Amino acid sequence: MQAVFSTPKSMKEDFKFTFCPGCDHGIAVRLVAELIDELNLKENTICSTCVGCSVFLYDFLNIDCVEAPHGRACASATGVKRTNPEKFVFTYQGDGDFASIGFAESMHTAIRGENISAICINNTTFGMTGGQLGPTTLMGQVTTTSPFGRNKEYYGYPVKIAEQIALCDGTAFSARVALDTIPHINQAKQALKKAFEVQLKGLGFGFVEILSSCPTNWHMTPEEAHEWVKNSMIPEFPLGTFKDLTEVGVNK
Amino acid sequence: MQAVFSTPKSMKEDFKFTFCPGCDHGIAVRLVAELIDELNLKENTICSTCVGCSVFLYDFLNIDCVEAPHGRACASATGVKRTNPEKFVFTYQGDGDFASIGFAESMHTAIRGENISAICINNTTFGMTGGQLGPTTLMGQVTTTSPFGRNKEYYGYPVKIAEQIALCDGTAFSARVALDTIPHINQAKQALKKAFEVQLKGLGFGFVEILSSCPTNWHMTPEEAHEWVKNSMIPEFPLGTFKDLTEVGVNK
Amino acid sequence: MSSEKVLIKGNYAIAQAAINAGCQCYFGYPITPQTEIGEYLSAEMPKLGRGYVSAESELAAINMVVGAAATGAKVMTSSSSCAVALMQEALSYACSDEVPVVVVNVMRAGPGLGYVYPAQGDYNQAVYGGGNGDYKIIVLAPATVQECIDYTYKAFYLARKYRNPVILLADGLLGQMMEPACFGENPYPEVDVSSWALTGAKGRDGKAIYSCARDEKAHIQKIHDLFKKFEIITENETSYEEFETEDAEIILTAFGSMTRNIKAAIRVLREKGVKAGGFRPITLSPFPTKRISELAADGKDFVVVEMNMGQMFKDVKYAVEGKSNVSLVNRPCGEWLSVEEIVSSVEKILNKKEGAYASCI
Amino acid sequence: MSSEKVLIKGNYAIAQAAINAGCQCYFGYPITPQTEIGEYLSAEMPKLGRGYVSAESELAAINMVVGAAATGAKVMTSSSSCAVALMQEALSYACSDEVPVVVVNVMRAGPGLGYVYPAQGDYNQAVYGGGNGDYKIIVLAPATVQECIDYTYKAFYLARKYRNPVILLADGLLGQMMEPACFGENPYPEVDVSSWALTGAKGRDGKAIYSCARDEKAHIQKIHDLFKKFEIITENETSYEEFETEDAEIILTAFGSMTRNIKAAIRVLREKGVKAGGFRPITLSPFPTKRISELAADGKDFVVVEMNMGQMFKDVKYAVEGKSNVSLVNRPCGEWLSVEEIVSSVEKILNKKEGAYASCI
Amino acid sequence: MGLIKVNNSRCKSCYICVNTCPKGLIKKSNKTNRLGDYLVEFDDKNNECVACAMCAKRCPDLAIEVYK
Amino acid sequence: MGLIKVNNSRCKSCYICVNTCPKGLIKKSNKTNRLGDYLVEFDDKNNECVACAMCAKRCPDLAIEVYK
Amino acid sequence: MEKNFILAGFGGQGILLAGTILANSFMLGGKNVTWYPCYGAEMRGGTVNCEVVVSDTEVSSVHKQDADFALVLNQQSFDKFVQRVKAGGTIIANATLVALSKPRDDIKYVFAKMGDIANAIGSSKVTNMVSLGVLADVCDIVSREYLAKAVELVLGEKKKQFLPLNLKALEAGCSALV
Amino acid sequence: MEKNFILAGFGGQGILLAGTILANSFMLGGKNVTWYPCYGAEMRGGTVNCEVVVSDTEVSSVHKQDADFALVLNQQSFDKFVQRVKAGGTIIANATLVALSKPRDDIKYVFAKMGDIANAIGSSKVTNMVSLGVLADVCDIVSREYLAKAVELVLGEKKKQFLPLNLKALEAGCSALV
Ligand SMILES: Cc1ncc(C[n+]2csc(CCOP(=O)(O)OP(=O)(O)O)c2C)c(N)n1
Ligand SMILES: Cc1ncc(C[n+]2csc(CCOP(=O)(O)OP(=O)(O)O)c2C)c(N)n1
Ligand code: SF4
Ligand code: SF4
Ligand code: SF4
Ligand code: SF4
Repeated sequence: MQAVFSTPKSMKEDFKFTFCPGCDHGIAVRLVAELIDELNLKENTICSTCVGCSVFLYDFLNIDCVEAPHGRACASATGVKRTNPEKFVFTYQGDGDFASIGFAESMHTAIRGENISAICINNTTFGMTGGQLGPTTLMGQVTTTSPFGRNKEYYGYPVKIAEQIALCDGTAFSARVALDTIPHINQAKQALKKAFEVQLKGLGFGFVEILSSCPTNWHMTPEEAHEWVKNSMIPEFPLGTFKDLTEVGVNK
Repeated sequence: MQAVFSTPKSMKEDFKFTFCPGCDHGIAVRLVAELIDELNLKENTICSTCVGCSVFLYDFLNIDCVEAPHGRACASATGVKRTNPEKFVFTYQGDGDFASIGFAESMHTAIRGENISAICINNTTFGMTGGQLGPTTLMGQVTTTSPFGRNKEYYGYPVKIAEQIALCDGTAFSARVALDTIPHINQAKQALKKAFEVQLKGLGFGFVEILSSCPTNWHMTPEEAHEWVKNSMIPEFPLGTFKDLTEVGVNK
Repeated sequence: MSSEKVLIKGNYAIAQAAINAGCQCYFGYPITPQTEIGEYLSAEMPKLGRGYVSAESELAAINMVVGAAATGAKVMTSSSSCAVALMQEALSYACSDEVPVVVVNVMRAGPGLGYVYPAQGDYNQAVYGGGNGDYKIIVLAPATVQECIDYTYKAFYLARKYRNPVILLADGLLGQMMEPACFGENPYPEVDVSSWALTGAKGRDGKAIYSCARDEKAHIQKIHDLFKKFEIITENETSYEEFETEDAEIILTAFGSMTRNIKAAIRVLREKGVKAGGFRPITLSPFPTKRISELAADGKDFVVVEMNMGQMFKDVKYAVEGKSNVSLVNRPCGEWLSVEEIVSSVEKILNKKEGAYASCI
Repeated sequence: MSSEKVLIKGNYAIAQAAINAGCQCYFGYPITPQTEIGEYLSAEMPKLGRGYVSAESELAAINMVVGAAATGAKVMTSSSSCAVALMQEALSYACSDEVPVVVVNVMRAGPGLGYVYPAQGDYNQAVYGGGNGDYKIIVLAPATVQECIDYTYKAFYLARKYRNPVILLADGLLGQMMEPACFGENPYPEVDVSSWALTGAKGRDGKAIYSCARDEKAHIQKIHDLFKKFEIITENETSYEEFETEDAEIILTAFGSMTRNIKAAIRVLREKGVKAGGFRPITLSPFPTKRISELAADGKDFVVVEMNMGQMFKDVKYAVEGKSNVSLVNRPCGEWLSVEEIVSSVEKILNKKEGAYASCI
Repeated sequence: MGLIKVNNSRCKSCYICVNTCPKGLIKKSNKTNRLGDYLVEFDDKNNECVACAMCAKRCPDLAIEVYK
Repeated sequence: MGLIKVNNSRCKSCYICVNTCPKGLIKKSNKTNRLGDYLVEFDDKNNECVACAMCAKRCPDLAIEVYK
Repeated sequence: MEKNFILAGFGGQGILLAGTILANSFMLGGKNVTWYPCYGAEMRGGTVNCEVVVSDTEVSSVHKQDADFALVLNQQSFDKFVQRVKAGGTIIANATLVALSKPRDDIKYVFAKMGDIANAIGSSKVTNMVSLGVLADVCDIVSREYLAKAVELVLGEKKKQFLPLNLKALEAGCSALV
Repeated sequence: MEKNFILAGFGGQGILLAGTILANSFMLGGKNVTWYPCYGAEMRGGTVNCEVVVSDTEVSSVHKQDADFALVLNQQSFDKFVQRVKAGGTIIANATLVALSKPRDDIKYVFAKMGDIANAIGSSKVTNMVSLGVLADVCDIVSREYLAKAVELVLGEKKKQFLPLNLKALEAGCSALV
């Protein structure tokens, strides 16, 4: 018999995810590992990791990684890429990391058209610190710091990350995907592939926002969490590609 | 005879602009002062000032001001407004301040729909430090840190501030105006008025990006500088209102 | 309820004390081990019609706090270690602006990310700053949950009384533990801020709060004035606790929640016939240099016990000026030094009389 | 050209020396009085096919530098005072990451904005950090434009040799002045970084650079290792300059470009019959504590001359341990203390023999 | 025709696979993992598994290998 | 019918007003300001000024007052 | 007098709550007491434990290297904390999930089928309350009365409906060893 | 020997350049020298000045409270720096823009119509070069030859076409007082 599905080669042999049971982070990491395998990037990759539930990414992926302080992964990756233009460089960040504390760094990396790929896991909350309100928390959503639900008076509105990034002239690719169903997982992989390819082609910043579940902090079973992604998140954060210059290249 | 044009009352009596000859900052400050007069805000206003050529704003306007560190005026203003919701609170910033070092603070103030008004003077450069490349420097533009002109390889692209701010759900008004001609100056004042009014009505974040000349660092006469605003800046940074919820209010 | 004892976590104690002290608005960003402060306040402040802001970062939070404080509002932020590092620029501004800012640092480990290992590694960060130029912050270090309450009240008061930032330097142990404590009433009077607070230029000219005088001479004067103010603070507010120092030959010194461990160690040492005493700075800044110097002049040796690489040790040694021996018993982070470890280290030091050198466990 | 003298600004000297040292990429954000470093490099680096990045902030710049340094690249950033405060978190990470980061701080005044008044107020900021936890940075303080060149070379070398961040602490005077200087050749050998640098996991497993060991014990060990490394640095690299200390009764001490003023003051004092000598720490961290202690043990008094409120003064006094008198002659910022002011202050001190107290001019 | 192997040291008992398998071939077992949660087991007596790998694609912990 | 007054202590000699006045009534004078630049003067012998205030609206230094 | 208690189990067994109630009972008895939680080196999953220290004077350290009493509700906790009981100390284990074994000679062992007792009362969720009852029975300084008051205090108005069940469980624990 | 020179004028008069050339001339003469610019308290407009200190040993301070020589090209600079010349020092003023006055008795005054001379040569832009010539004439330690070499060095290849005019201006300055 032949394996039709097995662990990507670029995962560490003895990796043990520190994610909670049923957390979509694991799927996102797998997709990244599969693409590193498929595009044959393992020996040529440097990743800037973040602080959040995926802080130990370097224990999962068998690639070189440098840890950035919370929010600074895009800045760190810029440093890596500018001194190693031939390397494949990417970040893997939470939405708090990417779009709250690190929003200036993230946006400016896109504005500069930095030739890197960035992945942002949008789970509407700060997972690692125990489920506080984050930049993507939905209106009305209860978190440990919005115990009466997100309201505009106290907290304002969720940020549309993929759209904001698409608006930057240095962005070559920006999309929003989800992991709640197998078709969505397949689409997510395609989007990640494009975000990787624009870098490999030297076209500019490649970005994917991944709608992702956090069963622990949403206080849901994994299946309920996927339902919630479908019914609550996707309507607010529409899936799709907001910019794709794969063919034409960055516009100037 | 009757005065048909005189110094706004909310200017300090003995103010002396520290701006260079012919610099549009002076016009922008005057429009702000006129509106403070017209809307009768002088006694109820607190401004968060910035670090840049307008750092001494508190010496020009006869209102209460708190100086924010470079880039943090929107954060400072948030602090002021949240503890003084009945006050009229605004920021007056350079584009370096607002959109480079302070971009996270600026964007998140918009995202939170903070009930303040923010003004950003876009002169395509860091004026105060002597004309370096900034977030809005045009492609090809020569500055002291882009001596061969802005190119995408080293510097990436200019940022579209008013559009990015308009995309934030907490923004009630976002416009881009210029000061190169009298009609544009009049439009600028109208836009500023709207940005102030959305605050007074409690509708959310009001924002105006003002295309402004920097004859000193552009190495131009004031008239040449205005020509350059017209011929080089406006085509890249189109004038207009990108969001106006004056009537309907913020969308949620 | 206020005079009753309740079993409460240090973090919640700080949060509720801030409310009792009249905190009008909290600005913060989550970080373990102090996230509960923000969580508590996000639930309680709206009920009181007060403010709570989920800032996008600590950098934003501290600048919000400075802006709000400039209007005379009672406000605070709280954070931990690596994230407090992001506040250094604004804290330098705030000192120069003379605005009453309250910052709570519930320390975790360092350097870098530091996870949540307990530690006391931010002594230098709090006491020596890290912002630019010459400025001084008032630093209060509570040792018990009760003191978390007491010094939160005090932090708000001192900040306003002296128009100077105050850091409440707690640690993860203190933030996470529960202990019976009593809120009582905030014992401090209101401070009149009307002379300087920004309120809108009603019936007067506009005024401004800024960090830097526009003329060199005036700026120099400003710095001298700030330092003179801090001399007054040093005079009036330097605070420490002494136990059994009178006949002591060796004085155990600690700050924060390590204080309880040295107290117990002193009891054990006394039982063993060692004339041990204790000295515990409550204000780390202003530091009780003078009192330590006096004790040293009496020939008493010091053992500094802390969860870092000897940060307060240096200030004790500075104060002692060679008049007696100063030793260090420390661990950089993790498991708090136990009473037994402290006792046996002190015994080793007594046997060797080595003095003035670190004996890192 | 390299062995010829040229009249050059301190800022340009630093920039060109960085190029000569092999700096592969510069990351920075403008701030007076050091903007010329970035301006110079923006013109020169592209010609050499090297990198120049206009970072969006100093916070971004330092994190770019840390990322790049993790790949073994020679990189630097430069900034000034209030903006260096924004780098504290990343510097704490960089120390723990053990990556070779070079940061140039051309000081202006503080606290807060500080405009561009010349000052030396960032001694504490550089030496005591302000990031979290226990870590130590190597700090080099040049006194002349020639030394700007020499110590830029050295900064790149030491950073890589010890995998430790290095701060070149210059001041606005030094950055803005021109003086004849000679670039020579970068005298330091290349350091092999291949054992740790991230280069892509080619033919090996992936490796990671991060700040915090995942297990408490390992993290404690890591901190001890870092401090052991710094002991070796202290042993090998502590550097200072002494002039006429042998027979001196009073030793003027200064760092950075104040050194030239004390040198001249010593000449004047000697002419007046005062046995004055000079001591000038070149490495502010590691600080030449041992040598100062020796000199103090010889009964020599110290006068610390600096443009701040007595920041290095405290470290000198710490080193002296009460063995002799330590006085302070200072101004917090602005006009550099003149030779005449220094001479007359020293004379006053000699007359009063007051010792150990600040005599702020 | 198909076959899956569950890696018990990776499985975190989220049961997504149980709900995903279109043929219902994955079930809670009565073995527990180190947290005391019940592991899953592949139960395909009738050789219904077509190796569609849907279970594996949705398993967040890379605990399932699929063979054909 | 119109009249302007130039505040010499505010004027920075940018000459925008000179170029703006549709009737050409503002000219460089030969008085200098404290930087040694030539100030402007209002020269309206034929009472052409209609107080359109265009000069004032474009003056970046609030140096012009307009009367009617 | 200073005694410390480690309470341990897996997430969901209500360990932190049990510790809180124990600490409150000491406070109600007029003692000095501290409660300190540990989440272990791993952030997610794994065992949870907390430490309660009671003292006549101010508590000396809130987190000690060894314990006078260990109350363990699952096997992993037993394996870990049996090593950290002081010589002469006591480990009290939930025999429903912990296998009967005595790896050391210098400590006392108490095994009680707390889970079974809880199930019998109505819910395995109150295993923690049963365990506190057992502790009160075994340990002189833990008072049944103050424990009961502490349960009431901690549950408060909001969770008043759970009070009877919890008190019943506590009671059952107190007499489990008879 | 240590002497310092303040050069001052308004922006655009080429003060910093003149100072640079003076400093280079000292360097070429084998002296220790420093050059330090001051932009005054105000950031924009106003006077510009720089200070050149020449010394046999290392320069003691690059920015001193008083000066041995002040070279001032406009009235404001005269008014300001006449006060900062050491007793016994010399102020050299551009009489084209500076009114002849001698507010102090303890210093020497040199007035020369440098602007007029420069205009006569072809451009008021070389007033600064004329002034350096005057300085060389007045001050022993400033060497005409090294100044000329310094002009060449500073203008470099790129601005070689301006060399003749500048040298001519320098020359004219040297003989202006005759
Ligand atoms: C400067 C700083 N601030 C705050 C923290 C605490 N912290 C760690 S992770 C995190 C947020 C994590 O949320 P997100 O980035 O959305 O990632 P997730 O955990 O949800 O995957 C925070 C606030 C920190 N480590 N450093
Ligand atoms: C943290 C910090 N970084 C850098 C600076 C230096 N700085 C002062 S103003 C400025 C930029 C000014 O440009 P902009 O905001 O566009 O305003 P403008 O001067 O053009 O009006 C900079 C970089 C500073 N003061 N503080
Ligand atoms: S906290 Fe949420 S995002 Fe983090 S690992 Fe758990 S489920 Fe995933
Ligand atoms: S530098 Fe530019 S923006 Fe600044 S005052 Fe001068 S002209 Fe205006
Ligand atoms: S989906 Fe994976 S982790 Fe979840 S129960 Fe199935 S095998 Fe286990
Ligand atoms: S526009 Fe104003 S500043 Fe400019 S020349 Fe005219 S009056 Fe003077």
